[in-house]
Amino acid sequence: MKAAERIRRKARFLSLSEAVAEYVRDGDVVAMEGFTHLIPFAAGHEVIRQGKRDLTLVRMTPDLIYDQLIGMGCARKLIFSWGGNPGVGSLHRLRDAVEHGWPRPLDLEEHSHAGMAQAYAAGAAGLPCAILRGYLGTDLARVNPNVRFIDCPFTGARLAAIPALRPDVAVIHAQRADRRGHVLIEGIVGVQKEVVLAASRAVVTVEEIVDDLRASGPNAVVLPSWTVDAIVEAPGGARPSYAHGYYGRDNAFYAAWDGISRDREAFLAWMREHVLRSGGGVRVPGSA
Amino acid sequence: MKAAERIRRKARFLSLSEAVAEYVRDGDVVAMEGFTHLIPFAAGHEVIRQGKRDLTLVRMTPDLIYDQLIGMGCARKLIFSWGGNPGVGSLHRLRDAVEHGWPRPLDLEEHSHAGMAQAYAAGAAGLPCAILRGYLGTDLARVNPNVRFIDCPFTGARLAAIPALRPDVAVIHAQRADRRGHVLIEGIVGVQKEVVLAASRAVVTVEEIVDDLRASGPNAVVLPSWTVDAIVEAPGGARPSYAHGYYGRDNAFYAAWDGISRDREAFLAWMREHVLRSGGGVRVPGSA
Amino acid sequence: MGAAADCSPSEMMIVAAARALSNDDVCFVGIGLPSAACNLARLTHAPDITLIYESGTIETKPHVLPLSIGDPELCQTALTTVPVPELFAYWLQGGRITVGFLAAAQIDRFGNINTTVIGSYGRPTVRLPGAGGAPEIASHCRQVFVIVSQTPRTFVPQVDFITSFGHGTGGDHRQRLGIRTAGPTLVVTDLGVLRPDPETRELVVTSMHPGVRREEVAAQTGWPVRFAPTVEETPPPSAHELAVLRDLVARSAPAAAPS
Amino acid sequence: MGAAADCSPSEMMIVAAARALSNDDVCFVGIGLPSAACNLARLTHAPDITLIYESGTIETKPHVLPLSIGDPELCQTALTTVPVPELFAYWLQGGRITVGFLAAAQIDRFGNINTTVIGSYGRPTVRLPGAGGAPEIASHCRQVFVIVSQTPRTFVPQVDFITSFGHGTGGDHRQRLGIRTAGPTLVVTDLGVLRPDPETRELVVTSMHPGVRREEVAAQTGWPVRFAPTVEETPPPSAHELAVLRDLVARSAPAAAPS
Repeated sequence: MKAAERIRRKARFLSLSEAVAEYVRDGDVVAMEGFTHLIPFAAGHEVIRQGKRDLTLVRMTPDLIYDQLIGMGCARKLIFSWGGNPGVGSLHRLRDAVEHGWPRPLDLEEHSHAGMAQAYAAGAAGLPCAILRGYLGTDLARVNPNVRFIDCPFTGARLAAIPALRPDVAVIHAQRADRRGHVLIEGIVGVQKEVVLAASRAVVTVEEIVDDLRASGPNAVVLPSWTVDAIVEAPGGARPSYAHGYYGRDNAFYAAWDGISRDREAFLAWMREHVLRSGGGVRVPGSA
Repeated sequence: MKAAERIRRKARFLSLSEAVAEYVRDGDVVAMEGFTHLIPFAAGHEVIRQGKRDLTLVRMTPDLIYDQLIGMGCARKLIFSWGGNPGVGSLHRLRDAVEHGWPRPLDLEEHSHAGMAQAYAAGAAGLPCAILRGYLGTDLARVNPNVRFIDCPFTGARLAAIPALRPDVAVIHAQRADRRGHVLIEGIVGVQKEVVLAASRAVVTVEEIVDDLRASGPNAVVLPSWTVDAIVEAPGGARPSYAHGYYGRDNAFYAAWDGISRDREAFLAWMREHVLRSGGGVRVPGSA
Repeated sequence: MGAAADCSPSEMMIVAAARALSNDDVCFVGIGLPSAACNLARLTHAPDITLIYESGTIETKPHVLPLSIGDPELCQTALTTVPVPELFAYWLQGGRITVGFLAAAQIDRFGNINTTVIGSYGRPTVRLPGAGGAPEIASHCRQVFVIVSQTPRTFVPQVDFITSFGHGTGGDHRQRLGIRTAGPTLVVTDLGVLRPDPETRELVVTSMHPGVRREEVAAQTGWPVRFAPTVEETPPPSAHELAVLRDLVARSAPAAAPS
Repeated sequence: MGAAADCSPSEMMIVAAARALSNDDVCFVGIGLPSAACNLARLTHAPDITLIYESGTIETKPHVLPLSIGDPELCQTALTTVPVPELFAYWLQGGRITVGFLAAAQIDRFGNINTTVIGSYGRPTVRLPGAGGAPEIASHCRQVFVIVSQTPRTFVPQVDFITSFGHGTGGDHRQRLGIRTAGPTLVVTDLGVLRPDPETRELVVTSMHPGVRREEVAAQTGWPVRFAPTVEETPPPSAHELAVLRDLVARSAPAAAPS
């Protein structure tokens, strides 16, 4: 991860394909965030269609979108803290990559939610590391060299330290942006503000671009235009996750994904049908 | 500062005199916060009327309320980061205590805003210390033994460390509470959430107690009932500072305070007239 | 409230777990069985219990069981929703939670929990979802309750991977690591209830559900499990408890309902 | 826009400071003279400049000059208002600010600023307000502008107390401390403009306001001040600049208006 150049011009309004082509690059450390809510599926699918490769994917909860990216061979490494299908079970493409190296081996860097959330916050805060009271007694600290321990200079208490997360590019989905490029996020806001402020580049897809942001109150979660590189209007861009105030979570699809994703061929067929169709010239795993 | 017992029962609804009598004790480390906005003047005046003594006062911006507490001899120490009359000039009672020890000497522990804000956040987060990139090259680090430096275990970068702030009691003013004791704060929210969560005890005065909190949106700043010990209905309790949505800041009084507070006798006369009158049996400095 | 006619072992487990919660608890809720137990408690004897999910939803009162940790229902019915870094820093690490309620893929005789891998970390036979909020839930909540079906696969002498530290190798291991909280004080299964021995911290059977025999419990435990001097019989679910639980499950999304 | 008839030295100072700001700047605004200069820039040549005050108000557009750093006007006209710890962590320390605009009680030949004490720290002759946000504004903003009236009392060879680190003892002192930002690059006074020498980082007079003589500048500086090879004359305020500034001051609370 390069050190972020933190001061940006005002956001540009681009199409999804333009934004992904320009700001998501092979080999990048990419963080597509959204804690159950506002998961940027549309943007993730465009990354797959454009056949991005060798990505280091960062996300607290990989969810279906990273299962799909991993299954399509876009990723070489995953930095995460919980890799399941929430309430349903496993992410089968993630498991297949880890257990059998299909379609390619996947390196893992594994944290707890607390550690990863503070690592994003440290990235946003321009700190080289985060400290927390955590990881004590766990094997996570044993297998992850990026979990170290320091002593409090006042009390001597043992504190875990994690390197700040500074992705090359952050991708999030938000409710709306105004025409000046200011972005509003509300509901479960997760780590979206942190990841955008921590990253070198930031792409935000939104449900709609409006004249009036309609922020709820003076303390609403707003990302100013000058913290974002590209804004893309992508209605429904968080489906099958959800957008508070716009549409609900498609829990039935999350349950159905368990069946779709268990089998490699069934998975590839689904991806061809529902993701690749609209784009062309994509390398499909095993088709080489 | 004692380690905070962080888990509380639901808040009690008390009168101002009851709340101050029960929760603010001689010798306490007391933090009355509110960053220009929502400064708890009514509660501070009750602390003066009850003649609390030997307090360690903690506040980023002491403002007029601490000038009054210091001038009335309630404090033995001040932990702060900016001690002026905003936009007007000096806090003359603070200066008189520091420069001439009147009415009693005042120890100072002095930080930057950044350091103090992170120290409150560390207190709220149950960390023994806060880290920041700060204080480099300043004499603050030379005169304050509570500013130390550590090295990042990953990059070797030099980071300032400050002990977490864990006051014995936090006192804040908020817009309103509902009848279950949940508290809403909006506008300039400062460090109010942090100080309440960092302190062992918390007293909140509010403009009004209502059936419906009328929180603006899902991410409004709300302190649940079980994070607060006492709630006091004190309309206008932030005057001459202000309450967003209720009344404005009395800038003319802030300007007038410069004249009132320059002279010891004029100050005492004003305090007798406007603060002590309603209460009795208070030790007035120099009257012993 | 008379005893219910018949109930499934899973229902008995959820009811027994719900009963362990009180009205004053501030509970950090894991998804699945813990969520079912916590909401059952809220809908029966603990109407004012405070439920917090790791998505940042504080004092939430979902009408249906959420499928995920961040379903819309959780935010829409919450007192407030905070950013995830704040939730873990101010609310969990800050020490404001009385009970952390966890599930487990593996749990060992000292209450250590594994949700990371079966087999070796480098070449796992089964890759599990991983830690999520559990490691810090286990160390920062005043006490931890675990709800998990009891089989030799889940109740192992020693977990393959310590995702969440329980009592380590027993005794005062937590204190020796500087952890000030009580850790796992209650494990509720479909067969009964286990609690740590006050001295050794080994999980000991303190209660068995109606109709469950010691041989059964022993056979379903991966170590020679000990029984408390007096093992109680768990009172069966009342008709009311069972009715409320079945309503809750029925109105929840099928995928969200505990099997 | 013709030159204005006559203006006060203070007005000239504010106008000259305002001109140094651009439309693309994200500016961390100190109260008093910096606030007047930043808002004048916003109301003249830099309508889209982003102004941030340490009270957490981001992209604020006050109609009147605030008396305090947290006047209601600042929050009411802001894009959003964030908690103070977030402001200092994510927005200032996070490196998102192009210009930090500060005032000073004392400034020395290397741009170090004192707002803490006159005299010794232990027994000060004058106790000043202290640091506020200045130390980290001085180290985290891409560059720092200072606006201060020039007298021998304010322009001293060495400050009594380094509240905010400028160029230390000169040269590469900032880099040696691991500070990556430029520090004070511009000091605007009621007499002229000073900038650090590219090598030594000593403040050097690069411009004088109309009618100001070198002897005057030298007399008002507490060290033998150097002048750049070519010292320009500051263009006088335009009629428009002066009109906007006087309107702004007139409609602001008297106490908030710079004298």
